[in-house]
Amino acid sequence: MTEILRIENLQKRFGGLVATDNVSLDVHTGEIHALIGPNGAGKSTLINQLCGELRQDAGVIHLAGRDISHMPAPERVDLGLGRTFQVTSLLEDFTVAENVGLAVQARDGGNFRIFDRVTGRTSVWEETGHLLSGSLLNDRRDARVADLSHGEKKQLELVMALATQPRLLLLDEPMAGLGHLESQQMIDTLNGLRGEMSMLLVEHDMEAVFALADRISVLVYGQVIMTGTADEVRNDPRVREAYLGTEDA
Amino acid sequence: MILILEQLLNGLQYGVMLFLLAAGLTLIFGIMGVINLAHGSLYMIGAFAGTWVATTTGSFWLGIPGGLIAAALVGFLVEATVIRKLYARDHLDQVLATFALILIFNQLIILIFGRQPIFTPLPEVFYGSVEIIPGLFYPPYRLLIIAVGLLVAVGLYVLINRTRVGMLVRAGSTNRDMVRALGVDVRLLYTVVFGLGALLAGLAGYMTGPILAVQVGMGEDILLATFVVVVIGGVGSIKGAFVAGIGLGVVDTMLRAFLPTILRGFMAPSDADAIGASVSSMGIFLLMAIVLLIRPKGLFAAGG
Amino acid sequence: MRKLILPILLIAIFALMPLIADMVGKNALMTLSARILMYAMAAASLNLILGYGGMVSFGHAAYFGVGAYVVGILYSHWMSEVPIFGLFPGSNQLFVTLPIAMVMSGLAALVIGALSLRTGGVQFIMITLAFAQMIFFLFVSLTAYGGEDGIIIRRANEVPGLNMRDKTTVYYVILVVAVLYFAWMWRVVHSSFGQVLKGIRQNERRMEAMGIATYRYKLYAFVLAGMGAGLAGALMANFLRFTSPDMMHWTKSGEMIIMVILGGLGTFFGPILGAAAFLILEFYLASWTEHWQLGLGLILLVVVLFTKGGIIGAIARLKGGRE
Amino acid sequence: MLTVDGLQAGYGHAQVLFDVSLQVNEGELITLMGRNGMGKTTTVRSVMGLLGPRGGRIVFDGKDIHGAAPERVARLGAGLVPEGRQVFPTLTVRENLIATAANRLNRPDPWTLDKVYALFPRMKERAGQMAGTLSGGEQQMLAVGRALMTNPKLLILDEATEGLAPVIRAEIWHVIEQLKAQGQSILLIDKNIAVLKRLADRHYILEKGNVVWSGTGADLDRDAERVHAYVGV
Amino acid sequence: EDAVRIGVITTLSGPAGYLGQDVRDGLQLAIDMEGGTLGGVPVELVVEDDGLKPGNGRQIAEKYMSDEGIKLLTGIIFSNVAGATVPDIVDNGALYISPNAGPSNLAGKGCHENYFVVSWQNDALHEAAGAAAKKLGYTKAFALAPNYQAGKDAIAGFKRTFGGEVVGEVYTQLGQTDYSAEMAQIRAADPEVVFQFHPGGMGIAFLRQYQQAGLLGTIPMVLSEPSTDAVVLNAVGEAAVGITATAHWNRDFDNEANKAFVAAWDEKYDRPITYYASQGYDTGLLIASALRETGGVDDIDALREAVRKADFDSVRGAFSFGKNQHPVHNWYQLDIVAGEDGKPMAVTKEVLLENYGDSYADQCEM
Ligand SMILES: Nc1ncnc2c1ncn2[C@@H]1O[C@H](COP(=O)(O)OP(=O)(O)OP(=O)(O)O)[C@@H](O)[C@H]1O
Ligand SMILES: Nc1ncnc2c1ncn2[C@@H]1O[C@H](COP(=O)(O)OP(=O)(O)OP(=O)(O)O)[C@@H](O)[C@H]1O
Ligand SMILES: [Mg+2]
Ligand SMILES: [Mg+2]
Repeated sequence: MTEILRIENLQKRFGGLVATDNVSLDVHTGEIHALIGPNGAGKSTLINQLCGELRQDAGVIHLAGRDISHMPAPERVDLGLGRTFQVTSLLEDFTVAENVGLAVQARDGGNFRIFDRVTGRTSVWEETGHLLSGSLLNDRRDARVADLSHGEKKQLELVMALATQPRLLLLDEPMAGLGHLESQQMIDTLNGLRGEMSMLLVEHDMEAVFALADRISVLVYGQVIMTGTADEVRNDPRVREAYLGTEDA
Repeated sequence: MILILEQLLNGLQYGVMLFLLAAGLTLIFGIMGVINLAHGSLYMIGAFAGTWVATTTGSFWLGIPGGLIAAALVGFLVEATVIRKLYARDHLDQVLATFALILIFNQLIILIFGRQPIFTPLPEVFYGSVEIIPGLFYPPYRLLIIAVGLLVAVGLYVLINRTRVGMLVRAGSTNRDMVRALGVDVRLLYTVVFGLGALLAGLAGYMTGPILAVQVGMGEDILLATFVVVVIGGVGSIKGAFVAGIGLGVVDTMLRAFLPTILRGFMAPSDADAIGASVSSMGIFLLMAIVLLIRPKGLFAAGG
Repeated sequence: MRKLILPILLIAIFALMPLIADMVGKNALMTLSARILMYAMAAASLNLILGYGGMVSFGHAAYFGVGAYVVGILYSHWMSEVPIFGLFPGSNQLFVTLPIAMVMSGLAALVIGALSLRTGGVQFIMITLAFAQMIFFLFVSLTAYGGEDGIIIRRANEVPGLNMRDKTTVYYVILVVAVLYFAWMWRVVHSSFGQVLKGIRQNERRMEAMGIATYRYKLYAFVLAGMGAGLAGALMANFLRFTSPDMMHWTKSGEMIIMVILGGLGTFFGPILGAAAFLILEFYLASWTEHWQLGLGLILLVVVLFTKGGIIGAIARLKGGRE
Repeated sequence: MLTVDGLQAGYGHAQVLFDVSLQVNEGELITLMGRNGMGKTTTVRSVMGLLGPRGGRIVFDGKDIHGAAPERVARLGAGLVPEGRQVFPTLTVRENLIATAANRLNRPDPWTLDKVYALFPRMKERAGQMAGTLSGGEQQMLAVGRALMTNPKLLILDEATEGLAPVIRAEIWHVIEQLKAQGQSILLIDKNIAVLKRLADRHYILEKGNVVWSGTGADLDRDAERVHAYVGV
Repeated sequence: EDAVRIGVITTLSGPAGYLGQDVRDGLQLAIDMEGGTLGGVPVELVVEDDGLKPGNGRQIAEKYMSDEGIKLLTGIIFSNVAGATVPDIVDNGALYISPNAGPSNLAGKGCHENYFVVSWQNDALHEAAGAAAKKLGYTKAFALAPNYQAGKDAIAGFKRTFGGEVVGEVYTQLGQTDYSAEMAQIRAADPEVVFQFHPGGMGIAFLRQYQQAGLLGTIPMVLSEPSTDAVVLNAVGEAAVGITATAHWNRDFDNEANKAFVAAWDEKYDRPITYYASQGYDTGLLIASALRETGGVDDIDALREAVRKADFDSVRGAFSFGKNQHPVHNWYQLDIVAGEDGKPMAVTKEVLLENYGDSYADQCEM
């Protein structure tokens, strides 16, 4: 079995706080790998290091066999790394379609062209239309993103990440803020993408995690305390105590 | 040796003066997050009003409340009529509006006081110079400025970092609505704080009156330098503004005082003078560029 | 089609201006509209980075001034027949000086931009200001080129086949360059690059996450803008037949920002309208009263308080469209 | 305590709320449900005075607060945990908690820093950290703590458990249950319908800016089919 | 009626606004004293503020000449505005008479038959100060000026006539506010005399700080005219007393023209009279003398000839134009003393340079 992502001994400190403490982890090609753990365990910090927004203090990151540890963020995207943000981060003045369109354009290239017409790039807009019609945002194409509700923005996050056609998708709490119905839909969407791309999924919605994940790693205080199947994780006493609790959900 | 010591003291003094000028700006720009180009106008208003009171009453000391009150009142007025409408807008709208205010205030001062620079008296007590250490004489008025500057620094530091007013102002500069939704009347608070910033500008204007020229447009001359101080120190940091003010004062003074001499050690005197002069005339900008290239957020960047 | 109305109208007005000026016997109108064209170009170049790219450069006048000085310096060496650094001959040919002015101001923008773009926000404003002031002081102390007093250019640059001593001819040369420039600008803001630039203004972090190395794009825009300002400055030097450090003083940069905001930030026609409004106000108020700055201040204040998005914003709202 | 009657609201040219009526009585826990973008947050913002209402009536604690300034509504005793946290990023955790703290209604046993720290030990650990650098869940805790520190009469939680770990979520439910037991009125928006059913007195469902359904938990079960159409459960 | 219109382009806004105001008011005073005429020809002033922007000056000139048909212009205060504006005016065939700025690039090779300067050539201001220092017997001087063209010109001009040793030459920053470092340097260098040129607010600050540093009574100072105009003295206060100044005009000049001027000014304006006002007034008298001969401005050649004669009684005494149409006149040494009200005032001491022209006239080919 090949790995799309391999992390070795990753370290990150913020002052006295060790946010990522010697983390080693891998994601298999085609797998949905969930990363769970208490708030502040270091999940987002880990994702930020993977996509290059934060620089690790030590450790190595391999993407599809290439060492990307010191690569700037945009180059990692070119190699097939995509992500969503936990706190939505979108182009607020653009419409939904323009947001997705720009993401498609970014992947498609030709971004330095100053003599073409962006509205004339039919392939870009066709693909944008295609991406949107497969989402719940279809009838909000022309709404300004600033006018979207919170949940709608979260949905747009995913569409934009998909627009860059990643090989490995880093998802930072995609379900948070979604309604019940929309969460179900998102689970279906992600399930449908299984096989097309690999995913590292950070999520607190256990229903979604257990429904989707092939394997689950548990991060506590910056350390991976276990990796296993849904059942193994669900029944691990440490995980129950540190994270799952006995919520009646 | 005495010369170096004296120049150090000069630098310190100049630094404190820079801080005094920048203090109000730190509050309004650094902490409230309002780009107020008309800050220099408030400084000018303080200087003119204070001087007017001082010359009419014949008392330097009465000029202080005169200048402070005038600047603060104008500050309140500006906040209530102009700035308040612009918090929620783009920063650049503030630039345009306060640029307009500069034009208006300059012309109003001309209409009221005429175009001539005016004379701010120095009280007799401050005449002459005192001997601080043997061989080192110093103008006592400058010592007063140092004292006032230090006082303002400490007061501001406490206000901003140790009181709820400070927290609320900082909170309001990032999310006004949320502060209001938690029950605090931000509008009143901001008016008051803006007025305080204006008052500090007026204080600086009046205090430096006997040293500098009190004239129309005096505010624009110091505006750049004070922005530089705030930015080098790290926007939003009182400590930063203070350290940057003093640092800038000392570096600038030392450059002016010794750079040509040092350069003469290894190049032709005329070249040394030319280079020394150009370096020190770009002084504060050069320093700012270097600081920002090394620390893009300034020396003491406030978090976030 | 409707989109073409405004540009055609604008070109027609500017093209007819010499005739109109002549008809009503107000030749100064031609001077005024020439200045509007040149400032509009400078403001539009600033708008590219400020309005579309979100980079608040407070040193834009530096490139304007560098462009002007290129014309002035080339002219003075052409006059004295002393090559620059003993190597390059001077010139008084417009087709030589304009490209060189653009290249030099572009180079200045490249260096300053490369350093400044490492910062952001307020720090960016101040560091661009700092570099521009350094350039200002540099030219102030350039005794060889008149220092503070500047360079007097006795004659506008030559264009083969045209009589550049004739003011109307100079005016039309400026108009043609301006139209070409704005046509080009139109392409830029509607191009793929323009779209990326607008994206960067809104959310740089997101753009990086989409694989866009924003620094390079910002620098590219910064250089393009610097070249545009340099072009405008070079024209200005030809038009005024004079250049001085005053052209790159920080207050000039401030004026350009004011023009952009006044017209409408990040809109294509904003800088043109903003430059026009500012210069026309200045021109007429000043001839009306010596306290014209009071009037100008009040008008600007009213505009910013009661319209959103400058003149363009006000027009849009008058038309009842969505803002 | 809170009566909203025929509320209409919107942003710019777009109307979002058409007819929203609801009531929260003293000591009640009320929920607002609906899919994304149906107007839940808009309702809350209108109540808080953060959005000028266009029609209808809002009465809080016997006073008409239609169009009142947010600080007035808050002073009357409404405490908000807003959607998307909105902590003050440039203040430390501790400063976030105390900056707006108050006990305007003179509650006998007010929330204090210590109590909030006891509820969220994480906050105590992070007391000196700038809130902007907190993890998402930590920010959420902070937003809840901050609202509690204003000791409100009516606590409004807009997706307050978003992004919280299951243990913490459970803890918050526990606290809410306790608050309710103490007579605190609460208006709740959340997607954990199962929990809501257990805790809440009554529910309202919003669909495209209209209240299309309301009733008790038992009603919810009875009307399962319709409810499913609206919220997918 | 058909009054002759004179276009005045001047600086009225900003810190230097008082310069333009005084030039304009001096000129207007000359007209008023002749009952609305100059040389018997009715005249009307058209005044506009250039805001100290060269481009604006140019624009105003254009408007005056082409739209209003004005053939006689004056008023510019600053050299950089003059640089942008004057060439255009003279190329257009109009006459420009400078009441203040006299930049070198227009005095030498750049001279023009339509360009006259009533005030002085810039360098002469400082050459007078050098001459004064020399005359007072000083041999060791310390010179300071801002680091820009005018500042360098000032020190160069001073040195040209001073002849002694300059033990320190310091270039301050344009717009500098604090001079304590320079004060310490001066004290350390211990010169016999200090020369400094800091226009406007910088100069006011320098003088006040010079006093506060305790240098005022210790090391004498010799200044050129712009540093000691009546407005500056007023703003500086007692810190100016004891300074040696140099000038081409002073309020106390004992000639008929000047007495009439001073009396009229004091009656009309409630503010100190400056040498800028005298230059504006002299410009008025010069124009009057020319108009008296030509009766109008229609024949520019005749007008130019008439102006060149400079057939008028200048408030500064003897006045004529040199080869480059810049003044040839006397320079004086003034002492700053405390007046009756304690305020400083300038008292004329003696002639320093007699019938002094400027060093660029020879380069002018006309
Ligand atoms: N600032 C805004 N400007 C314009 N329209 C807005 C704005 N905020 C929300 N809307 C629109 O109003 C509608 C209702 O939004 P609201 O935020 O109230 O929904 P919600 O029910 O809270 O959804 P969610 O569960 O996603 O938070 C949505 O269609 C949204 O697009
Ligand atoms: N810039 C920073 N400076 C200091 N501490 C930081 C910084 N960024 C994150 N932290 C701390 O590092 C820890 C890990 O944060 P991270 O955002 O990775 O958590 P997380 O696992 O994603 O949590 P959540 O599930 O709540 O989103 C937190 O305790 C946070 O407060
Ligand atoms: Mg996280
Ligand atoms: Mg919502």
